Amino acid sequence: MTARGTPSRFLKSVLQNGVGRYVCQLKRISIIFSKKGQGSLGIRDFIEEGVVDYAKKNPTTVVYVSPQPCRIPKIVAEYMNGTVREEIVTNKTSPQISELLAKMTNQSGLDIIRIRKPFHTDSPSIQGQWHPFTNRPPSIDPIRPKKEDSQ
Amino acid sequence: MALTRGAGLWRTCCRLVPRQPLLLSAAVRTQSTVSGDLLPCPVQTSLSSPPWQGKTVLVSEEEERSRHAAVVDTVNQLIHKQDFGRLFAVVHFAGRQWKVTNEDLIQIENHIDAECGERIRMEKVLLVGAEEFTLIGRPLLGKDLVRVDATVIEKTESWPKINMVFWKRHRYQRKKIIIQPQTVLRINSIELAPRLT
Amino acid sequence: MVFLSLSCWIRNRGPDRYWKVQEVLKHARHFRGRKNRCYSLAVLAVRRAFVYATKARRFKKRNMRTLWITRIAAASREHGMKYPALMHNLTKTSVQLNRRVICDLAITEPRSFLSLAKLARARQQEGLRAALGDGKEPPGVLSRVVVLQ
Amino acid sequence: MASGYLLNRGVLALGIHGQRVCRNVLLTQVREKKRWMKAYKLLMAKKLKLEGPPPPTPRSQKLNWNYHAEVQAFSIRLHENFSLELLKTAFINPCYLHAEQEKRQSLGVDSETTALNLKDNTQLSQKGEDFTQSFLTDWCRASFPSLPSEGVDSVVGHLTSCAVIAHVARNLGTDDLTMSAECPVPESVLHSTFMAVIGALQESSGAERTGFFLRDFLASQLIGKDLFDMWTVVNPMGLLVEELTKRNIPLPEPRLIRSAGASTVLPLYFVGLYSDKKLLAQGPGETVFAAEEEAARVALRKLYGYTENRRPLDFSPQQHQNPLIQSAISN
Repeated sequence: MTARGTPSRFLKSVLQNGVGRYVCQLKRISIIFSKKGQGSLGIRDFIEEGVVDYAKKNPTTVVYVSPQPCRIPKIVAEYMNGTVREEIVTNKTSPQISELLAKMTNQSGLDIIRIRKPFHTDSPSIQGQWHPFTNRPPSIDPIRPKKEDSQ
Repeated sequence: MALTRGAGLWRTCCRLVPRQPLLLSAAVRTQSTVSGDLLPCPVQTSLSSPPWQGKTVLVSEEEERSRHAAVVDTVNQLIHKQDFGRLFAVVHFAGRQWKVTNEDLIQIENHIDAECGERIRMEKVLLVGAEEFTLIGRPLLGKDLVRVDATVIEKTESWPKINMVFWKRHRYQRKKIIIQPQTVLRINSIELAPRLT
Repeated sequence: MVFLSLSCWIRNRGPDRYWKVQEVLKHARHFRGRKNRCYSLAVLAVRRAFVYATKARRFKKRNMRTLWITRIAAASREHGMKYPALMHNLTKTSVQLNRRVICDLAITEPRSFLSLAKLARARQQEGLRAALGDGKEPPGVLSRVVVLQ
Repeated sequence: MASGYLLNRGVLALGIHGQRVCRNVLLTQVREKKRWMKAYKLLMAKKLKLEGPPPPTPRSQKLNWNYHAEVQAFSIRLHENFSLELLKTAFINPCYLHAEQEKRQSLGVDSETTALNLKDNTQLSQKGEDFTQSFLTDWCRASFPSLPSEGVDSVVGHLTSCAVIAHVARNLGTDDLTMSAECPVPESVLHSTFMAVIGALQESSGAERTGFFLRDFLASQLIGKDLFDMWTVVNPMGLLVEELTKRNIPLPEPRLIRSAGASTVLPLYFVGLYSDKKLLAQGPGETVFAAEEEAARVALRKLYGYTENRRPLDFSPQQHQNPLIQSAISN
């Protein structure tokens, strides 16, 4: 997508995360799959072996497993700032799904769009922002080019 | 280079000749022959004084050293008393240089192997500055002098960038969607020497 | 596609083309004129836009670098130095700050930039000052320099 | 033969068409979308535009909801060990209890058999409120020693205002867990719930951990906030004169230091405040009076030590006890 055609945002964090302490942003994950469906084969394997130790590894997220008669198995992730993201996991193998879960846990719920600047500061200037008078000798009269002799 | 300048000068002088013969001859005489007679008003030409005359003030060696020592120990006192305000640092990380202060965010173009929530230390510090002083590393500042701490907040991926190549009239068109891994770091603290554990 | 008989294949009208068209048109909604509505025009325009975006990613790096260089030149001009002299002397003093950071310093931290400029100026004058020595003539050499009144 | 010819003609045509449009776009072999899908989607979009979004329903009424697990995860997520019963009582609001009682009366359920033995969180939130107030004032006074009392009160007032507390609570995930009558939980209810959570934390893990919790989540909202956004000072020059007389420094005299574009549409004046020939502060402004007022504000910020390049607040992790928190908790 072209940069102009897509929305964009600035780099920011939810509630100054990481300043005081780091809070994992993923609240809960619900895995929706079908017992008999052929597409949910991978997710069923993952549930047999992977889900329990995933839940043990990060106790901060609540994991719901809900078998439903659905044709497309998906993972619904809810984040602290309220965003809900769905990932379709049809025909994905168990390691792929655990990778996807790890990626979702490390994300922070802010939307994945173009970020304008790769840095963000709340106090950009410490010695005072430059203005036309910083490097000029103190004088009342308006700005004029420096005389030659003072060059 | 001097020759060409001299020649250029000579040509300008020639053009001057018809109008001010007296001026030219006066200039030539003073340059070539050193005669004792004093001229009424000395002509200030570009060659009359060496070009570096005004600019470089000749400072003796010891005086410069003493000035340098004065500056160094004032900065040392400042650091020892820790009475500087907010610090900013220039850090070389993940192939780029970042100007960072406390509590600000950086986004790196790849996944680093630290887990989310871990504190890492950035070692390549090029420059540290406060309101009164700046320490410039040549090229890096010592590890015992500065300590910059950061926490990994987020390891996401970039927005899907589309990379399309198209050749007219060749039926050649390639479309690739690139999603780069990204890490977001929060700079926690920048500390200077004495309090470093 | 599996067809047991020709009649099925004749009656088949193929997949719903709406989605393929929308996929392209959603990239073209902000274009001007019929390019944002008609599919055949939009396909060309969207392809063109993607090619421009790909090329622009490489140009952006160059444009930003020229922007930084012009800003550093303006800032160093204020301190009486030229950009090539400043950068050359900074590299000679092994200060490996890149142009982006120096430009940020010039804007947000004027005093740090002043110290960098002074460092470069000192490095530049070093050779000259060594040559001048303390301004007095070496022993045994008598030279007449006309000191104008 | 004819059909064969027709077949390969069709395939050939399809092939070319496919090739020209998108040579290698990965066609995920999804069985094609049904034809009614387009009409259905357009209809739903129009309905959404006409009637607006559906009314928000609380998360507890949606699918996949286990209250105990959620509360447990909440306490682990914030790296604190709450006592779960206390925390659960902290989330129950009086308005929820009333609504529940009315619902039971309307359903005709007699209250003896199903006694609603739930305690609401007014007492906890009161406790949390007092502790937050006292802790933040002490912490603010400890981190900004030269700030006067009205400044400290305005900063603390800003931090404990409904908007900031609601923002923090919403981003910490308490709005799903709170039990309240209306669905989009109103700010006041969020405020009291957050205070109740702090009260619960204070009871379960002591004042010191709560101090760290408040510092990390509330005090971090001060980053990038200017003093005079929170403390509206009408007459900065008068306040400055007061402060200087208190510190018996000679009174400031404004002087016009710089001016640019005086006769143009965007004039710019720099006014400097000098007290016995020493420049206190300088400030820009469109008119001379605006510049003077700005210079007074800059001088006040310098006096109170709340400038932008002040020493950053100390958010070091809890291992090594920093004196700030100790002093705040002890008194």
